[in-house]
Amino acid sequence: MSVDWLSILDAEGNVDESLEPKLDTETLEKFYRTMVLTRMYDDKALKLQRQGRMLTFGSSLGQEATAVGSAFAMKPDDWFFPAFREHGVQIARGIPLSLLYIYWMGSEDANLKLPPKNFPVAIPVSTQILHAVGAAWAAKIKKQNIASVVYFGDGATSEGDFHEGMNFAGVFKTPTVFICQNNQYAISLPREKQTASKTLAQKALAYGFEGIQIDGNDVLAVYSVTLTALEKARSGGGPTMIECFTYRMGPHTTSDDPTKYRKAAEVEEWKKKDPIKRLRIYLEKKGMWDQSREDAMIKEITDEVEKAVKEAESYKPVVENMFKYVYADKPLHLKEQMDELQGFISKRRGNESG
Amino acid sequence: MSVDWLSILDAEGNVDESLEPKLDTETLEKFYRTMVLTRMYDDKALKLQRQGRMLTFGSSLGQEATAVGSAFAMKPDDWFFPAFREHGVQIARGIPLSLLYIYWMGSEDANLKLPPKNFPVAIPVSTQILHAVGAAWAAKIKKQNIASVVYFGDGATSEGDFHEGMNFAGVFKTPTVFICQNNQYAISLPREKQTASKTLAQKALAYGFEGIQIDGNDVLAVYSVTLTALEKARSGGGPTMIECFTYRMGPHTTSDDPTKYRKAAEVEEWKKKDPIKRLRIYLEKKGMWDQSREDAMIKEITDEVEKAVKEAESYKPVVENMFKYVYADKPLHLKEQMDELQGFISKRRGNESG
Amino acid sequence: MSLAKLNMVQAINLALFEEMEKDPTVLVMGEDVGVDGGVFRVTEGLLSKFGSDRVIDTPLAESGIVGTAIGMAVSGLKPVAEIQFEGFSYMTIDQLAAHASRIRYRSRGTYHCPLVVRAPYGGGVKALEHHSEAVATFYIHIPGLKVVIPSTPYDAKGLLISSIRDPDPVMFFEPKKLYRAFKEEVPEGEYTVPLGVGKKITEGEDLTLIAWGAMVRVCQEAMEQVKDLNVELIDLRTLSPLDDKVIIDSVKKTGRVVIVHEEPRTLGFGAEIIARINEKALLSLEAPVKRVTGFDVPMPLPKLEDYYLPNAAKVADAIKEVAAF
Amino acid sequence: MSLAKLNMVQAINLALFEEMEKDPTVLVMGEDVGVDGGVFRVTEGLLSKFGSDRVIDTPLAESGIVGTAIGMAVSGLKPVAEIQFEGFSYMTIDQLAAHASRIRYRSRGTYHCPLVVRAPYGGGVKALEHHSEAVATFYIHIPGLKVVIPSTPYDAKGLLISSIRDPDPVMFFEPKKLYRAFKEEVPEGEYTVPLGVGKKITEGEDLTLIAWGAMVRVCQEAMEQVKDLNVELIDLRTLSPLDDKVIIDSVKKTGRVVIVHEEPRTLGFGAEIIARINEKALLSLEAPVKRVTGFDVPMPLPKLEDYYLPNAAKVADAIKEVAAF
Ligand SMILES: Cc1ncc(C[n+]2csc(CCOP(=O)(O)OP(=O)(O)O)c2C)c(N)n1
Ligand SMILES: Cc1ncc(C[n+]2csc(CCOP(=O)(O)OP(=O)(O)O)c2C)c(N)n1
Ligand SMILES: [Mg+2]
Ligand SMILES: [Mg+2]
Repeated sequence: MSVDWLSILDAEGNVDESLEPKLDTETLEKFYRTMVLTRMYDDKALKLQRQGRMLTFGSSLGQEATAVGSAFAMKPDDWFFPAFREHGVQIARGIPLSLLYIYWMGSEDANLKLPPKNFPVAIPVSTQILHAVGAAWAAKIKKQNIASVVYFGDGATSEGDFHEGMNFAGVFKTPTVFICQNNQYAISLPREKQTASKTLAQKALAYGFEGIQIDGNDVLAVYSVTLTALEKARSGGGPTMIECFTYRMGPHTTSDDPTKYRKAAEVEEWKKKDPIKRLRIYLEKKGMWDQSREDAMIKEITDEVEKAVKEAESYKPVVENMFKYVYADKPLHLKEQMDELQGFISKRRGNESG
Repeated sequence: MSVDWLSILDAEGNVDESLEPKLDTETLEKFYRTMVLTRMYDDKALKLQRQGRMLTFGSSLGQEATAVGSAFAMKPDDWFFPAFREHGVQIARGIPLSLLYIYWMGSEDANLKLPPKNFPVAIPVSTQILHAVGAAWAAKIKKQNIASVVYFGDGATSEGDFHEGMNFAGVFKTPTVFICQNNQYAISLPREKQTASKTLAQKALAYGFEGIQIDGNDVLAVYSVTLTALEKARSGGGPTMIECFTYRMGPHTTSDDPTKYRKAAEVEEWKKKDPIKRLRIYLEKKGMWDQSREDAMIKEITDEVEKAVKEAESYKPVVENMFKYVYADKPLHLKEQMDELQGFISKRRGNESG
Repeated sequence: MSLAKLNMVQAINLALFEEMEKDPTVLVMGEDVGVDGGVFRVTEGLLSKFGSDRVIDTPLAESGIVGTAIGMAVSGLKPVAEIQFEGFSYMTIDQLAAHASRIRYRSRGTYHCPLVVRAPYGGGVKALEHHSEAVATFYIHIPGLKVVIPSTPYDAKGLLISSIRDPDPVMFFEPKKLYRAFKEEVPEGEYTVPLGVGKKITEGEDLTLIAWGAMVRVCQEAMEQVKDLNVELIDLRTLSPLDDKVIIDSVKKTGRVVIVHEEPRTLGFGAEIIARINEKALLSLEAPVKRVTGFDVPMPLPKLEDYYLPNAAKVADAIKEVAAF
Repeated sequence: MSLAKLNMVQAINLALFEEMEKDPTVLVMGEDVGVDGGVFRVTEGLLSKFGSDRVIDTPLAESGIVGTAIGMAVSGLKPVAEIQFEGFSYMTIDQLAAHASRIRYRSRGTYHCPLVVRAPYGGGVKALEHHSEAVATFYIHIPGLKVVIPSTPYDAKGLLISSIRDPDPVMFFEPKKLYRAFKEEVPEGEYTVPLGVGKKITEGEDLTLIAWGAMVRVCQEAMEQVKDLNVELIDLRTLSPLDDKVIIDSVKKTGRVVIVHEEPRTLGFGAEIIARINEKALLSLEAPVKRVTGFDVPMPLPKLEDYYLPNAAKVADAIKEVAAF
């Protein structure tokens, strides 16, 4: 029993040619652009949060390769089950930025227009793993040729639902790809205190399927391994767990102060391994990228982000939706309670205008 | 990463002398007697159940070596956390037979006199694992030189609490010995459908500690391995998981019909591996046992069991205990409810006599 | 449509059978539901008819069963998940409260969760610990779930069919005490009993007696002991969402109410019924509403369970007391 | 005994600090409670003072935290386990309902379980999903647990000390809305506020207003808007076991009641209070008891939470309505 390690593109932008996936310019540029867009989306969210225009927000700074590499390995018809830090996947999967902002500004109405096969954010850690296994299982039962991809952190591997989900996937050989974003921390708890297991990938052995550990800051490795795992899944080969070894460069969320539990030097070390920087060097070496294209792209993305924020901030949540989406049909007591609230609101309005 | 397999005394009573534990006659006879007592206790319980004198009962027929071998490796001061099939452990640990029968006749009052360091039966599968880890952890924190032993089945390894308990034990290096009685079935579900993991013991690797698979019908192997694991635990070496490979010879419980899900031939195969028979051969070969001693012992145990049943059946549960042991002090509403019940009872009594 | 005398186990089995035959997206999953046919034989015969993709023996993991069933439900299947005993349903509360009940809400209708969770519940069968509890409160209090409890074979079949067809998650608790207690005529083939509608079992002017599940039978026995009173017996059948109307109309007529349930008294469903009566018919009350319930203690092992559970004598006493108030 | 102006976070921190200093068996465990000092800073400073054997950063596993704490508690330690947010307490219900609450009962007093589970709860702080729920019902309905909710820094300290010393398991829910809302004088050193005893905050003859936790402040604001009425405000402080007496005595005097809670209405604790009033003081009621509560919908995300939560205006309306009945 053992687990492998894979990396293709190192921190200096050097590539292992024997493993290099054959991707055309357009695709590589799309990887790069989406990673930068994710970072700028994130950055804007942090600023909005500091100005009180958003909820608590968990940035994915430093984890863009894991998100984008895996997302582009999926097909639109594959299921996607996020935790709460999968902004890059959501963006790559085509969920409009404005909807992401509406959600993090505090409204479920963001999901009114969720594109198919994308599940909403799951806040309780690891609970979404079971849904992903169930969706994959359903696909298998229905003989659909699709897979299901679920994301979770290093911390999530300690929860019972992780275990139960992995075990069901192993027993029923569901077409599920488990992507563990091992960003080295669960809030303040370092990975070594989360479990005494040497790697997280080896946990898959307890469920009778393959686990692999890869450089999560290497978008080419993430893409290649996810692609292989998805093909295996779709062709009846069962599940795979991919441990993406990466780092959360920012605080856990905007409420967190990471200086309490980790050293600046550690963060500096990881800065050198930045996933975006190494992809840019790779593109430049291939003659696909230069500063002027970079400048043009940054300007374009800046506008895109600003436009999305404006759209999001102009959205007015609908009070009735609080009652409308509890059941398919509103039962009597909810009708009464909605009337009660509307009575209160219109009375107040009357008071205010009167 | 790998897991070992251990057996010392084979099905024909042959011993691997290089591994044979040095046990004196008295100890070996105690092993043997306790295994037979367990079987006769069990057998009586099944008869009582068929006569409507007991609740649903899960016999441990065929698993006596696992129970007794491990129990005698423990010290009285070690913690013991059972599931519900650990009759042999309970007997070896000195819990009076009569109390065991009182419990399975349907009264918690059995536990009024539970000897120390023995926990009551846990019905919800795998939940007791966490308690065992907590008790071991407490011992470690209090710098007590004791360990904690927890029993569970193959089915229990699928539950979230198994995972969380194993993980805590690994992280905090708690002095816990996990004894998995792999009796090949969880009610009707065969072991291979419970998990795709090749062995159960290898699940320990996911938590960073040692797992070992042993012949669970070999009382010498069970004893030796448990002893080693306990010494390791007490001396700061952390937890061990022991998978005892055994077989549930009877139905799951008295409500179960195993012919629905397993073949008679399979049961016959396992009959040949009977743990009591092989120990008897071993004792006979050593000149420690013969038919006349056997007859005397059976007679003695028969009396012991009958006496315990008589005692148990004469026990009258105390209605007030239903209210007395909810909290240390009875709150007002429970006083009121107890009065309500007592009012009802005495009114009925009045009606009946009047 | 042919009729057969069936007990509740058979009626539920028939409902599953017929719905699975009619709708290929319906499937059954849980511990021992396949090869073994379920520990109460409720799913017997389904595996050989529908195969192991639709009658699934799962590993031993309740959160896993419900959580994966949620994933199936959002992908267009209609899983009927069995939790082997009510006392192991606690392990499913997180998946139900955090997910099943909120998927429609959180996703604003993009997804919904047509899941049924079946579990036997309740006492009176001399079972082990955690095999006799009544646990409805936990699920009634979770917005977005429905909670259904049948009291007869006929209703069991009709309510289960409605539950399977319901687009939202339904907890379907089966009174194991009544599994084989009696038979009644149950039509073969399609019929439904609607969710959210209580049933008046008897009409009466003197007192309203409210129960569900196994306690309906207990109430019927009690009524034998107070024949001089005209008791209106209501079987709620669906606890969530509650059919206030059948209760309120009755209370307005009788002014006197006894509620019977197995659950512990504090925050048992009786409390909510009293609150609704208070809100909608307080002025009609001629006596305090009386609760005959399990006590606020853990469900005891069988030697004391008869003391714990409501029985006909206790209910009759309560009826007399309230009537005489 | 010196006094300091403390907010609720500081008062709870002080209670933990003092109890840990006094009693070496008390320990704190949970996610991020050690190095980080807790996501709300409630356990700040404890690790450096008491070391990592007594201030334990656990892996991310709620059932694991409570389950291992149970094992510690039965071995003579007094764990204070933190669940980071109320919305993740669902994962602990099985260990609480099946074990913590039953160990004394099942073992007939051979073992008991002096465990405290602390969790922040409730809305009004614009938090993420599952970070704003009020979940008391689940725990009140479990016999063998106690449920405590403070509304002031002074009570928080005194109630937490009583909870830690209590030989039985206590759920200690902290209204996060009030964590830093105000300061009051909190004595250093030993004092306790007893469990199971509610507190009359104001005396009044016109109407009884019942609340706990964050809703106490809302009620106080509401009373500013109905100054012409003499409202008797009761802070229950312990929800289980309930101090009926303070309620019943008050109702017998006022005859009119408003109950305010964040929980969804159906089977929120208001239902049980109404049931108790019905049982013990029905004839004193001059109007239906009114519930001002969260609606029977999942707690919405922040943009709508102000619509969901009871507020002073809603409570004032209810008071006027009941007073005028
Ligand atoms: C069940 C549950 N417990 C606790 C929390 C609070 N919480 C939010 S994120 C987090 C840490 C998650 O760590 P990890 O799984 O490594 O993901 P990361 O945040 O590093 O992406 C915790 C404890 C939660 N959301 N859900
Ligand atoms: C949480 C839980 N789920 C379901 C059950 C019902 N049940 C009792 S024993 C059992 C099978 C247990 O299998 P295993 O762990 O292998 O132990 P064994 O019975 O074989 O000794 C089941 C499903 C239970 N007691 N607890
Ligand atoms: Mg992490
Ligand atoms: Mg087994």
